[in-house]
Amino acid sequence: MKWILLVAELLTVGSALIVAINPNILYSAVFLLFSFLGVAVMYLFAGADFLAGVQVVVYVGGVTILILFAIMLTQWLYRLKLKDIGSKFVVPGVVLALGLVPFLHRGLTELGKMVQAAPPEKMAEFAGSPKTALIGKALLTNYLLPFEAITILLLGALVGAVWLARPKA
Amino acid sequence: MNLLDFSNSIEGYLLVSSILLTLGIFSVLTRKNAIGILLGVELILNAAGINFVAFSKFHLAALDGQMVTLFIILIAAAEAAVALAIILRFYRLKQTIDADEASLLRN
Amino acid sequence: MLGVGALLRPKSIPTRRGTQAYECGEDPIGSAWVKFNIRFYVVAIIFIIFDVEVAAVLPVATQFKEAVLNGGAGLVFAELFLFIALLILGLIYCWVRGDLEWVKGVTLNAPKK
Amino acid sequence: MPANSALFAQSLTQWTQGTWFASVPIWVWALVSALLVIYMLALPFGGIATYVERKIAADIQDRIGPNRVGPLGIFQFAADAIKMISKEDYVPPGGDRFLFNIAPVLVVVGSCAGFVALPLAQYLVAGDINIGVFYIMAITTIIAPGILLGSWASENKWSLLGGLRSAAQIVSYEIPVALSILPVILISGSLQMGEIVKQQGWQSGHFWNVFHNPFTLIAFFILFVGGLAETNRIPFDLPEAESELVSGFNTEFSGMRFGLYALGEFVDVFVMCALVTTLFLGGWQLPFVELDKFMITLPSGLIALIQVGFFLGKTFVMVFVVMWLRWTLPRLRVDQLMGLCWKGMVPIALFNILGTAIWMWAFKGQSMLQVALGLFSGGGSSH
Repeated sequence: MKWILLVAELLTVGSALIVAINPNILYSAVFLLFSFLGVAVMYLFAGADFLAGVQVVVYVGGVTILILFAIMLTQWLYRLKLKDIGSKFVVPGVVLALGLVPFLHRGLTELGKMVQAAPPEKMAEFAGSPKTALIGKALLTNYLLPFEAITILLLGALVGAVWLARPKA
Repeated sequence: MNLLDFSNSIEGYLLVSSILLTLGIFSVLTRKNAIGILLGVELILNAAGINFVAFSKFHLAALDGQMVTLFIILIAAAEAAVALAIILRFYRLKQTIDADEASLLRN
Repeated sequence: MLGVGALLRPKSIPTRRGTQAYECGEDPIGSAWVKFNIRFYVVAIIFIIFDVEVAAVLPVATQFKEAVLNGGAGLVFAELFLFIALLILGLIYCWVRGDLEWVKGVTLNAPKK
Repeated sequence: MPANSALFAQSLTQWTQGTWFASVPIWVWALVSALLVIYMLALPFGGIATYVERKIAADIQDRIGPNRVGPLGIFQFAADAIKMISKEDYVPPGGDRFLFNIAPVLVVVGSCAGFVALPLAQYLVAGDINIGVFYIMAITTIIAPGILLGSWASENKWSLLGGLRSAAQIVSYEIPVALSILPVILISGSLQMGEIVKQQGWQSGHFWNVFHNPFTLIAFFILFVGGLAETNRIPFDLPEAESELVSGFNTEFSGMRFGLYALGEFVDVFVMCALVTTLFLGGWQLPFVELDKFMITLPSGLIALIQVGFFLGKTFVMVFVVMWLRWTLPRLRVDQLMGLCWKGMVPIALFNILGTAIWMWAFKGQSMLQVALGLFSGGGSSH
């Protein structure tokens, strides 16, 4: 089963690479979809079954559709006007991205040492247990306030986004 | 088998997430297209989510990381909706979504 | 995971392509780029917010039965009620402002200049 | 239930120990079983559904329908399949080849993957995932990007317009569908399909969820109509409205690619009907019979067979209704479509959730039947 995780990780990284460097914005959006799917599988393997579902529902079913609509609304049909790579920040972008690598490598190795790994049996138990009910309980106790705040924020986002996108009468 | 074990440990998750973060930042900086910048932001948010989920399992073996990721995903959706609405508004105004053209405030 | 394997087979069989490209007879594509209705996008926004709210409330909903049987249903009910109230508020806003009317669509950006 | 399936798996591994089965890694089995699910269930269903649909159409229109290939034309679907496979694989020259290839795959994957979580019988589920309902809701959302990309890639105005309409429609109707699944989750307190079906048994006094309370009855109809719209079936088939858009998003698709779209649609219809059956019509539960009593006397294989029979029977009744509607109802207009969804079904579905929650709270989670029986037996002595 570990193979599937490895494949998902490769899918995530490879698709993200294409998202970053492909000049065609539509292809970027499509590969972003695959990247999301790979991340969902990774969540599954980390014992986050409900989150994997949320990831697919929200990102694949929602955000991707939204992005595709926006691309199709703003591009000339079949002629993607913007050959996309190459803003003013190309050089800083490349430099910053390359410069991040050693830091990230350092952080990675250090963090790997710093993590006080949970005891394996506890980890296995955690990974195997269904999370939906637990998340529900948490949303009703410790995380009640953030949850309500976010639902209200979503309402605000709805009103704002619809107001912004509405065609002028 | 070594690679497989690696991929199932926290280092695998951290590696993937850091690569996503790097690619996301790269994408944000190099894209001219405003939607392309949004794609980069989504990558960065996913990187953060992977980190939280990974630490939730490997470090604490508790739920808190997953809760944070849940909130990240929820907010990311709202962010995408609003950002794309702004992009469409901008497009209606300027007939382009080239982010470098978004300099109305500069003058 | 499932489908890729399934797809390899039906597709590997019909690789026998016609010798020449099919003539593009019926629908000549002009340069007429369609600017379609921005209402598609407004609907997508309303959809994603509703979708996200439903996804967020699912785990709470699973707790309701247990709460009814073991006490403490008030809190869960309040949370569900707030969820429904917020969705209805959003829906009413869009309804009143006419975002749900499909017909009077204005095409985005007829090029004026 | 998990204990039981674990037991089953254990006995399976014991049985295979020492044979060559044991040396094959588990993911090969996973792949094989996945392919088996697709080839043994999805493909024949898609094929036979086209035949049945044509026959029903012919009956309703007082025609004969396919009658040449085999007795009663029953091998028509095989002939269709051979025709599709051997057809020219046409990609519009101005279109986008990569997206053109990948779009039908997304559609088929999205609809076939839903099969995995459907409980055919009590112990016959490909994967009784503990987020079952949510999984089906999630995985079927891949269909909309598939349709949208396919319509874009085929470089055809009508395709694009059809694809956009289709995506907007699928996306809109996902909301009433999701909202009318919520009452069931309130009642059963679980997302697991097997658990939801199990609670609808006669012996637990619940009966089917449709009859749990008045609101679930409404939710059932909303789910069915929403499913109809989500699968682009007839009263809601605007994306493929021939008179307006040639053939909609799949205009440029020919041969097996078109076949994949058609297959995806039929499989999606099946998954939707199976979902309705599972959530509201009791899945594999027999009406008015406590199957557990027979468990001792009947061999378990026979029990499973009966359960599968009932599940498929209920599902096919739903599928038949879907096909029947096709020749009965006229097509909606696009503004009516959106109006029906957002101004009709969504408010009603929200109201349903509230109603179900109040019912649950007021009657301690009992169904109508239990409440009535409680009244009948006098004075609420039991509760």
